[in-house]
Amino acid sequence: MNGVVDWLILHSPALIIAIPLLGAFLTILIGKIGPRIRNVFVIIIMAITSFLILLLVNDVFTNGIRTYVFGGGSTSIESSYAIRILFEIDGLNAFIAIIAAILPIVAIIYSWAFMKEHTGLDKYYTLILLMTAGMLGMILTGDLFNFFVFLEITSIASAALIAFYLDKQNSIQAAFKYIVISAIGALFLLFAVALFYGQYNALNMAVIANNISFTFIDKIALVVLFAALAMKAGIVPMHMWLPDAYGRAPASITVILIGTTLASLYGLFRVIFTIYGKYLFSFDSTQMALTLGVLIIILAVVTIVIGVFMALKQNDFKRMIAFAAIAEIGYMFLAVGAALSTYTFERGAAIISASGQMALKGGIFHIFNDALDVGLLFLVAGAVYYAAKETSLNKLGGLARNMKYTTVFFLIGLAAVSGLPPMNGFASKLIIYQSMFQINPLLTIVAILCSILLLAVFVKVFYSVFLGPKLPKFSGVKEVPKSMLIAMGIIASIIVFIGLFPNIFVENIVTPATNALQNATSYIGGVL
Amino acid sequence: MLEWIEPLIKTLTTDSGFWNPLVWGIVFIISYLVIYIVRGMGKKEYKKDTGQTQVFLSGNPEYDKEKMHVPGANVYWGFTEALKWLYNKFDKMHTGNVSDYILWFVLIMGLFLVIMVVI
Amino acid sequence: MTEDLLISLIHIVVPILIIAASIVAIYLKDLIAAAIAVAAMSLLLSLEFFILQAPDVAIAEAGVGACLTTAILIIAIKSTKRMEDEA
Amino acid sequence: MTMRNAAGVIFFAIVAVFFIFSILSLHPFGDFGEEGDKYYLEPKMDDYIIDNAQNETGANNAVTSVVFDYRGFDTLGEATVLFTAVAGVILIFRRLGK
Amino acid sequence: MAFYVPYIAVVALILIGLYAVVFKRNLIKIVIGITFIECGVNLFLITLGYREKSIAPIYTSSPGGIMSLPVPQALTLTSIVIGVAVLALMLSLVVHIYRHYKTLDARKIIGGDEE
Amino acid sequence: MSGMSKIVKTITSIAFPFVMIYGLYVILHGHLTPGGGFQGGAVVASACAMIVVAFGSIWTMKKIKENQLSILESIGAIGFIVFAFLGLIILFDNSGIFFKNVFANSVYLFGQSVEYASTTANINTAGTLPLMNIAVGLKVIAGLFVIVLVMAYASNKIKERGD
Repeated sequence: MNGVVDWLILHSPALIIAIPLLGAFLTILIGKIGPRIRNVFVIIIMAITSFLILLLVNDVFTNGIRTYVFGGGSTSIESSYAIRILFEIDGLNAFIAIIAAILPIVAIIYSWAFMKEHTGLDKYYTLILLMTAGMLGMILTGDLFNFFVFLEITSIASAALIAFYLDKQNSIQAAFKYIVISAIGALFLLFAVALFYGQYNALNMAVIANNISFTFIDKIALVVLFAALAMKAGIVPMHMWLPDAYGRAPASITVILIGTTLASLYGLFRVIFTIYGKYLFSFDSTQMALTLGVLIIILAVVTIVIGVFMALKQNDFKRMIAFAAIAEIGYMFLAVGAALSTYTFERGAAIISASGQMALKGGIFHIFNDALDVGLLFLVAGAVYYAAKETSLNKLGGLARNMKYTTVFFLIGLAAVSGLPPMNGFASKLIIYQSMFQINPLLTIVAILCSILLLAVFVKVFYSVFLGPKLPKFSGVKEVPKSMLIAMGIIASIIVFIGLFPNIFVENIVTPATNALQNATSYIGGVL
Repeated sequence: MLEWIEPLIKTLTTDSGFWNPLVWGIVFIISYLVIYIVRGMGKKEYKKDTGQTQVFLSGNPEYDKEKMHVPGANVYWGFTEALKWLYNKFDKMHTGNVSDYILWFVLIMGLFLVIMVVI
Repeated sequence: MTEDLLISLIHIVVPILIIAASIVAIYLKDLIAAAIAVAAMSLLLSLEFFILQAPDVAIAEAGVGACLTTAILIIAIKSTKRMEDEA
Repeated sequence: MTMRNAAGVIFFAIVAVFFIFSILSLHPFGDFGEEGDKYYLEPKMDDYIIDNAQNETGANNAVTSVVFDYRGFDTLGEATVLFTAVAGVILIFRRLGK
Repeated sequence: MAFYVPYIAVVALILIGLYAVVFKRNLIKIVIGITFIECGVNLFLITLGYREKSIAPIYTSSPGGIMSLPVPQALTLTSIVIGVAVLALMLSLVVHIYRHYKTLDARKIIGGDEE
Repeated sequence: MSGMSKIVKTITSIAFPFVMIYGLYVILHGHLTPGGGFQGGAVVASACAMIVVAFGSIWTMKKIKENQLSILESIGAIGFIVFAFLGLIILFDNSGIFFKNVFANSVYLFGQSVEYASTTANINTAGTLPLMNIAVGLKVIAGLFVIVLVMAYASNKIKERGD
């Protein structure tokens, strides 16, 4: 028994990708037998994957960095070149992988009832599994070209799923915009990878990070990588695809889309802090990190402001949440920018200052909270759409009487996303505010004001969807089926748990992730 | 005996402050009790099957349900109206044209290239 | 010596032809013609790959780029609109 | 509209200039330089594969051995991309095809 | 010595593609532009792997000697297949857009069934 | 597209076997000569696309259903991932690893070893590589063919409905 578990842990990095892929290939065949068997099969596959992820994450948090070389053989030659593709998992990967373990399984459970009436479900579930595999590949890989390949898998699967409601003009155009954006982002990423390859003859992140010398080419590659990944992560002013895609996709898909966006954000973190980390935090380039940090802070503030202000104006439930999600991404960026712009020198080595580190911790924590909070809100929006067949805030009203559980879940999501105590959003935002206050009080003021506005946004939703007089149009509305309630319940309970005991989470998971992010040397040491 | 609970109730410390949901919860429960007592005091005067239960709109009769419904677009009307100049600019930015999305991408890339490489 | 010169010449001429074909493909208003230009560009690119000692990629580019891409493009153009509208 | 185009042209020029300079500062076309050159690059990874591919994988074609052995995982991803695209196209045309 | 002509061609292809995406209004032209960017990046990878007076890295045709680098070729193969996959999906969506909007003008593909 | 003139059909049916054979050759000899699963698959798929263009998508759809092709593609993909799994499963001790080329330099299937810089084209080499080539070839043929077929058929339907 112990041997099997050891074997599973040893090979979990490969199995985490291979099992969803195998499941996706088999789903088409199994779909011929019957829908019920297919649904059960997909849930089982996803459950195994999530279980393996948790095993791997647990192993990484206890035993440190893991590498997995595909095809066997030695990790590197002459301890300076990695030949084969390898996965390298440190605290940061593991942290993001937890999100990727939670969101897809919730989405699949949710889809059971939510998608029941539609055709083409074989392909739907296949694509969900592929999207999950792509997202996990992006998160776990230690090879830049491999990252590009998985990015493409994720984008293609997402685009096809965004276009799921074929009869709606908006979903088709959103899918087209999304695929154009992703294709161009991915191609520029590939261009940057080629620049690295031409310079160092290496594709492995750790090897590139070890060799990086910040020449003219490296600076250009940094900018290209930053722009491409920031576009995929939805930073203003490259965010316009996001409300379209989030708002028009089926709610179950949107939940996974949040995960893919965060995977792009993870790629950005990896590029800035690991690949360029060795050079950005050194004496020769004080100007460089500061410039990048200030630029990121400016973008982040613009992101928060535009996201919140646009959200306030929207009259479509899902579009509104999408703009709120953009604002949430701004908070993470704010933390990163703060960390980059405030590092100090100690004994010849550059380290991020204490307040910067705290901000980074808050930002990383906020990634997790954002995924859960926004995901829950989208699931609620989907439930409302399922019950009332309507997403326009102008027409909805008075649903609280008929949909009690959904209302409760919405309130939990509202409190969490706008940072009301005692939900998880408050804990991470508190850390960000307090650390930002030491860096620049003005930023804190903007952040807090926008958070309040975010609360106002969701109060508007709460008022216009759930409160108000009972409309005769929606008198026949019933509570949504059990599988959707279970899916929302899982996320809501995690939110409440983290909200009540933030300390366990911060100490055991967020702090190792933050340390891993700052420690490029140990990431390099994992390979070479 | 209660060792397992210790890590749960630890305080989350930030650089200059702390956050403990437990303390917050106790305060919340106390204030809830106070509110409940105050509400109970008012509840005594409430009588069923009288005019008290009806909606009071300055003495006018209650409107139709459909008419009472305030659509979402009207909720922050004053706010959006006051900041119309800002919203006009934002609306101009969100054209919805794919080419513009890519143009923004090129713009940001060019800007960053100039700032990062030249400076 | 002359062989070297010839190879250098090919390395100069083929990329220029590729660029020319791509400009033509963007310029043409008739989308079917543009698709043909894309096919021509793909073939030239495949030739360039062959000259750059990558026969594997050349076969793939010839099969995918010149044949399948064009087929898909033409199918899509036939089911939509043939001419690009004037501004 | 004209402002958009003007901004587009200006930033296009900037991006073009930087890209051209970035590419020109790589090693020259077909020339990896010699030791001491500024742009000298020793392709260790590829030389290792060229020298050892036959022994390790038994394939005469080094490209195939890279595609399926050294970077086999990429190829799995690539096959998955195609699979995804097929599933996507069938999904998108699901009602028209019937 | 072919100077830098293939490198210039790479940048030219990328920029022509980007030009088509940003300034052309027809969706099919936009798709073609993306194809060009992809071709440019592929050519870049292969160009990086070319060594002067080298042979293809296939031992069946010749024993040893200077060989061009095999890794970029493998990467390009992957990239080509990814390119055709993306293209197929994009064009399917274009067909659907035309079905819904009866136009291929990128400026008019906005909004939609908000009732 | 509803098929082209008789000349095109005849030429296509003459050319089809040759292209097909070339494609299959490229797939099978992928580890010896330029080519492999993708390249050969693309060549065969372009031959199939030729058939679709010449004979029309409706005729082709009657001969072979998109469902069958989709299943064929799934089988190819499963085959590929199973060959990748072989490295993990056959050597169940700790030396097994995902994507390990287990058959290379063994005596079994495709397992003869090759000297450095030898030019002999021995097809019985390269371990799992030829098997993977075949699986990927099958997958690519089915995948690209089904893309062309479905798109052609659907656009035909859109035309028919008279948009």
